[in-house]
Amino acid sequence: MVDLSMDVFGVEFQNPVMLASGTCGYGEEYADLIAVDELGGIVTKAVTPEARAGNPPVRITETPGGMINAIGLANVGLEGFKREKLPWLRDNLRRAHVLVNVAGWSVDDFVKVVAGLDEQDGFLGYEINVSCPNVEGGTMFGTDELALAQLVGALRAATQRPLVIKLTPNVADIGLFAQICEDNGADGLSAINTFPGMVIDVEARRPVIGNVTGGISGPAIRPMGVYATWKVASRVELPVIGIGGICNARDTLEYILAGAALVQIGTAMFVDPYTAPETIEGLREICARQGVDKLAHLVGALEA
Amino acid sequence: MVDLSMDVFGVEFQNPVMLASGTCGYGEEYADLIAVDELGGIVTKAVTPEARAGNPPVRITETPGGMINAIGLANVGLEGFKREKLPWLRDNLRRAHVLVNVAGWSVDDFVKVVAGLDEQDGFLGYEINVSCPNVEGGTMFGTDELALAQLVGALRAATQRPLVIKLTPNVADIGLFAQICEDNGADGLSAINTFPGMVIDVEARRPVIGNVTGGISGPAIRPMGVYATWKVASRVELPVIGIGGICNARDTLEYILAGAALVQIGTAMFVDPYTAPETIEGLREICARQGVDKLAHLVGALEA
Amino acid sequence: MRAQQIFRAWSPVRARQQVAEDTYWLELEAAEIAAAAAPGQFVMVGFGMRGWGVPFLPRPNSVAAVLGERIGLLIRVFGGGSRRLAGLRPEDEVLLLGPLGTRFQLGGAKAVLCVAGGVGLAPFLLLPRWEPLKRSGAEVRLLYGERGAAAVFDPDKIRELTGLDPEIWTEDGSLGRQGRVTAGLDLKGVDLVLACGPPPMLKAVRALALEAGVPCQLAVEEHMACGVGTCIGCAIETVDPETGEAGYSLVCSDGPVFAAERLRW
Amino acid sequence: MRAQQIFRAWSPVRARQQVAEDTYWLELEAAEIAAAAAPGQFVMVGFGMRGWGVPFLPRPNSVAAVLGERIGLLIRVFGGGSRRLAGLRPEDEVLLLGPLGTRFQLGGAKAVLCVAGGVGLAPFLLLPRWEPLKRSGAEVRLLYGERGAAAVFDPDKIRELTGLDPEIWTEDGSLGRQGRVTAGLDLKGVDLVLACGPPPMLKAVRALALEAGVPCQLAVEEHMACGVGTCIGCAIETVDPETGEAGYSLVCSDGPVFAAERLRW
Ligand SMILES: Cc1cc2nc3c(=O)[nH]c(=O)nc-3n(C[C@H](O)[C@H](O)[C@H](O)COP(=O)(O)OP(=O)(O)OC[C@H]3O[C@@H](n4cnc5c(N)ncnc54)[C@H](O)[C@@H]3O)c2cc1C
Ligand SMILES: Cc1cc2nc3c(=O)[nH]c(=O)nc-3n(C[C@H](O)[C@H](O)[C@H](O)COP(=O)(O)OP(=O)(O)OC[C@H]3O[C@@H](n4cnc5c(N)ncnc54)[C@H](O)[C@@H]3O)c2cc1C
Ligand SMILES: Cc1cc2nc3c(=O)[nH]c(=O)nc-3n(C[C@H](O)[C@H](O)[C@H](O)COP(=O)(O)O)c2cc1C
Ligand SMILES: Cc1cc2nc3c(=O)[nH]c(=O)nc-3n(C[C@H](O)[C@H](O)[C@H](O)COP(=O)(O)O)c2cc1C
Ligand code: FES
Ligand code: FES
Repeated sequence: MVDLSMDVFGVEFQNPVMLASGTCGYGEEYADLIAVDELGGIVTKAVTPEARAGNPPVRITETPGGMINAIGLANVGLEGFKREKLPWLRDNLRRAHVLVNVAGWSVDDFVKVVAGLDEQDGFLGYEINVSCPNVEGGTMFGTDELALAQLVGALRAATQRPLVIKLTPNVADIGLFAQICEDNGADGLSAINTFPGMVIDVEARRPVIGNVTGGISGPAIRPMGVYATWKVASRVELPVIGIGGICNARDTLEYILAGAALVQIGTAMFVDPYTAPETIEGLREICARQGVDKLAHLVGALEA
Repeated sequence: MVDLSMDVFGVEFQNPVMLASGTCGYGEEYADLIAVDELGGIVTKAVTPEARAGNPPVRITETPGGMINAIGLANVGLEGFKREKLPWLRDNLRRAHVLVNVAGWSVDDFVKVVAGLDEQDGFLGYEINVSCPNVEGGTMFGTDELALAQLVGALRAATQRPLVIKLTPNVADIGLFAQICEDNGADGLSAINTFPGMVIDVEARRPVIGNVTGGISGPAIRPMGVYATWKVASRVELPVIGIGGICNARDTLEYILAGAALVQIGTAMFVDPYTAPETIEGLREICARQGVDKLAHLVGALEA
Repeated sequence: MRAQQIFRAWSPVRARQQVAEDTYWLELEAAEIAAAAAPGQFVMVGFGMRGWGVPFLPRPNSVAAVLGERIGLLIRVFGGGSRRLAGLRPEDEVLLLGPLGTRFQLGGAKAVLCVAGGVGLAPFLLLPRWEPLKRSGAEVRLLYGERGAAAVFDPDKIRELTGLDPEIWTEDGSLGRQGRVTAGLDLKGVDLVLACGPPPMLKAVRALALEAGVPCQLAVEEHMACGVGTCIGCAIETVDPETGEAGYSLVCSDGPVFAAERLRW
Repeated sequence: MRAQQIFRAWSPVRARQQVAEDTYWLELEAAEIAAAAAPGQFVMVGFGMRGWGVPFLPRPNSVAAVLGERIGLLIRVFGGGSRRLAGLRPEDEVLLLGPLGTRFQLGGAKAVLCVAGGVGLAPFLLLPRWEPLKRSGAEVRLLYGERGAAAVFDPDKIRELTGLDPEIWTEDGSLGRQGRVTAGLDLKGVDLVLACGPPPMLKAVRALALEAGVPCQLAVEEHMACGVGTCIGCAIETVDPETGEAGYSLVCSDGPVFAAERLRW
């Protein structure tokens, strides 16, 4: 029997496979399609202090080997989340761990959400979205060394729960930003968020996306995500959650070998909602075939 | 009859379609497959002061919707280029324009190549590769504001020929780097070079690429390239050469609408060497269908 | 939990046939979806992780028929995704997710006018499976517009599938009556209008129905990724008919069938 | 300009057949390539810009037969690219570029030993098209190794295609002699060794031939993108036999056939 569990943030994840923020709603939306509680965990859609309607359509379209999205952080807001979403998570996820993805436009915004949730049950910790390229100013924390340091420091002061910072790949040296997070008290790093991109309708001569630009995700960005994970894991001691284009167990192993202790699947869930459970099954099979009895032994085991 | 010509760098390009550096050798390699002189132009493989053998294998592998390469700037060097490659370009390309791609690890390296070529015939100008992510230190100029400014200034002093700086997407704000190039005397900008990436062989637990990391190109990066082109063209007055994942006339129009006056096709030439001539043909057809008599009118014509 | 269960299944192609210019009829074996689908609902049709390429994401397509354990799709080629679907052959498999979305609501209507533009015909081909209609015995008329004769799905086949005699309109007059299908919109005696087709057509139908005060439901389209409400990608502007408040609804789960007055058009 | 013209053509699949475990025989109509290809040479097989996905880049494959205006390919499934090629059906088309690369050189050899490992058999199936061999009347022996019987390409078919009686070795002894094909390497009387197969096999053959002082040529593999020398991607370490200087050569244009002593192994 292969042991897929990972000890991260002081708890045990039954396996490393999580669902990425913005691609699984608040968990409930997939509950009648897959056994969500069998996953390593899920990350909620971003929660902002107030509810947000999001961007005008078109919000998504396909790109080569992936997609572009500009949802505009549409979400139910802090109070809506507490009232409508958290109870389901608390009542239904016993083994899968929940990270609440938090977004905002000022240190205050982030602190407000974290402080407003910290006493609640039903989730493990936070994933801080400092890199959403869709909403003006939202990209700032993730590409500004000073702002990032202040944000992480302020959030550290606001919670004892696991605090994971989700890095943007849109910087020259992602290791540096990982270091800043570590130095300021973060507990872990997620890498990566989407790349800024743009698709043009050449007949209409307009951007396809209502918001003009959006974020690119999917297999197209997998080699960039593996690279970022490797860079971050080589630079800091914190656990890394690898994200970007993961479609199956093989892809997951790329991230794990590069140094990720956990991974998140996003876009591939749209291609097939069974991607996550089949990835877990596939990890079992590959480990068995390779004679690996504990998957955790492969974290960072790349020979480079 | 649709007019595809573009007036750029004080000369007329018969059409906007060039072949990207590193993907067409020195032109001659494609000469018995396509009519190279019918293209807008070509950009040579990088030329460095000395000949270089390049990186150990494996140098390339496929990625989702693209490929990764770590050639390591293998090239014949300045003297080899003058002796073995330039004569063919001079004798065979009458209408297609040639940019010599220049790479190096110090301002001196770049200046040496430019100074060593400037008196020669057979090419129009230079494309400066400040962004090759494959060779240690090579990425520096393209992500370091001060170093880039110095480099561009030094090159401007060394030549009167068109001086095009090829930007790396691996920065938080590509517009800023475009601005630096403009301020220091560049004549144009190419956007974009490859994204750093990594592919792991999960059976061998080793990187597939001999150099560990490499650059990602192909359709996978097209939305990022269109975005970068739009950012750069919105920021500076200089002509922009759009690059990244172009496979056909439709893709070319995306870049032109985003602000590119010329484009380069790279990876798609490996998929089909007829890509470039068919793209030119396709531009004629789309323009005819859309009632566009001069393609140049579409440069930057995006309604956003 | 959703009102209706969603099935996910690899589904073999059983038949494929060109039925009009750029238009194909596909039959897929999908017993569970076939048993549950109702008019207005759709499936996401994709290729999973096997041999993806173009399309990468699955594509929404209306369930156009239930034939025993098969569902039928009416596919018109627009871009790369529909081209690949149109080119499928027996032996091939697709990944299906469905049935998805809302259905037409008959209410107490006795005289229903269906207005189809182009492959917006698809959901109406499923009318024989509409339980409330069967029970009510309401009267149904079907208007069907296309650009020209070459694009028209065989009227005999429509009769065979639906038992309805379609009233055909073509813009160039090459078959049926000449003009846009909305020109033929006589709402006298009609107490429910259902429409599916390109947005300009839907807007015209909507305006006429609202003006005449006839209840109207529209099946609309928007770009989709998940099809099940998780990505929040398929938003369309709507108003709350009670509060008048503007906002967004999701075409995949709040729609694709919307009451005309809910759409902010 | 190259010594030999390269053709680029969309090429219809004419036949496809499973010939062994994970191994398929494809016949493609490609008159110009068929007319020009010689043993050792290869084609890039891809899908152009139509319906790309996996594979995105074309894949190198040895020309394994010339049958009138068709070429034959022997394809073993390793990953996504070869899986798609193996799944092609008549009606499908692929984009071919070829013939590419160097060929085996007979020189004045009179007794040629061919050593094939796995689908490294492919170039030897083309031996009947080797003009110098026909003219010289040299004697040819073919050794062919596989892991087990299930993977072996039908010896009768080899006889039919080449007129040669292959000496078969399987690692598990399930067909022919048991062991690695290199165990059967008797170089007595041989004045030229040609080999194609996995690197460990090629290295073993190379070492034996160099030791015995018998001229030896190896057909090697490397990841490719362009196939024609523009991307500099398919580098392999070589030494200049005259100067002893180490460097890189390109498998697609300096190879795939290299003299054993040129490889830095
Ligand atoms: C609920 C619903 C039911 C539908 N039923 C049918 C049907 O029965 N028959 C049929 O032929 N078509 C139907 N469509 C439209 C069909 O989904 C699109 O034609 C198809 O997505 C276009 O994909 P493509 O790759 O061919 O085009 P491309 O233009 O290449 O697609 C590019 C991107 O745009 C999206 N897109 C483009 N046009 C549309 C559109 N009209 N609606 C949604 N997304 C679009 C694609 O999904 C893709 O992400 C339906 C759409 C919806 C939302
Ligand atoms: C000159 C030459 C002739 C060949 N002739 C044949 C033949 O006749 N029959 C046959 O079955 N195979 C042949 N091969 C090997 C064949 O090209 C590979 O099996 C194929 O590229 C693997 O692709 P994939 O997508 O199935 O595997 P994947 O492992 O998924 O491929 C991933 C990437 O690695 C590259 N790659 C993986 N293995 C190889 C390899 N061994 N050689 C080159 N690139 C590789 C692929 O091209 C691709 O870029 C030949 C290779 C070369 C270089
Ligand atoms: C539709 C969509 C919505 C997303 N919303 C969020 C979000 O709210 N917060 C966030 O941090 N990341 C968000 N992301 C980014 C993903 O969590 C993930 O980082 C990215 O998609 C890369 O992973 P993938 O390639 O597996 O999709 C979103 C991605 C998509 C496709
Ligand atoms: C094999 C290969 C070699 C390359 N070599 C160079 C180079 O020498 N100099 C350079 O500036 N860019 C080089 N590039 C980058 C391309 O010129 C181009 O910017 C990039 O590939 C994106 O375009 P594409 O997606 O059309 O390939 C190389 C790209 C590839 C794939
Ligand atoms: S398609 Fe994802 S929410 Fe509707
Ligand atoms: S494959 Fe491009 S140089 Fe050989």
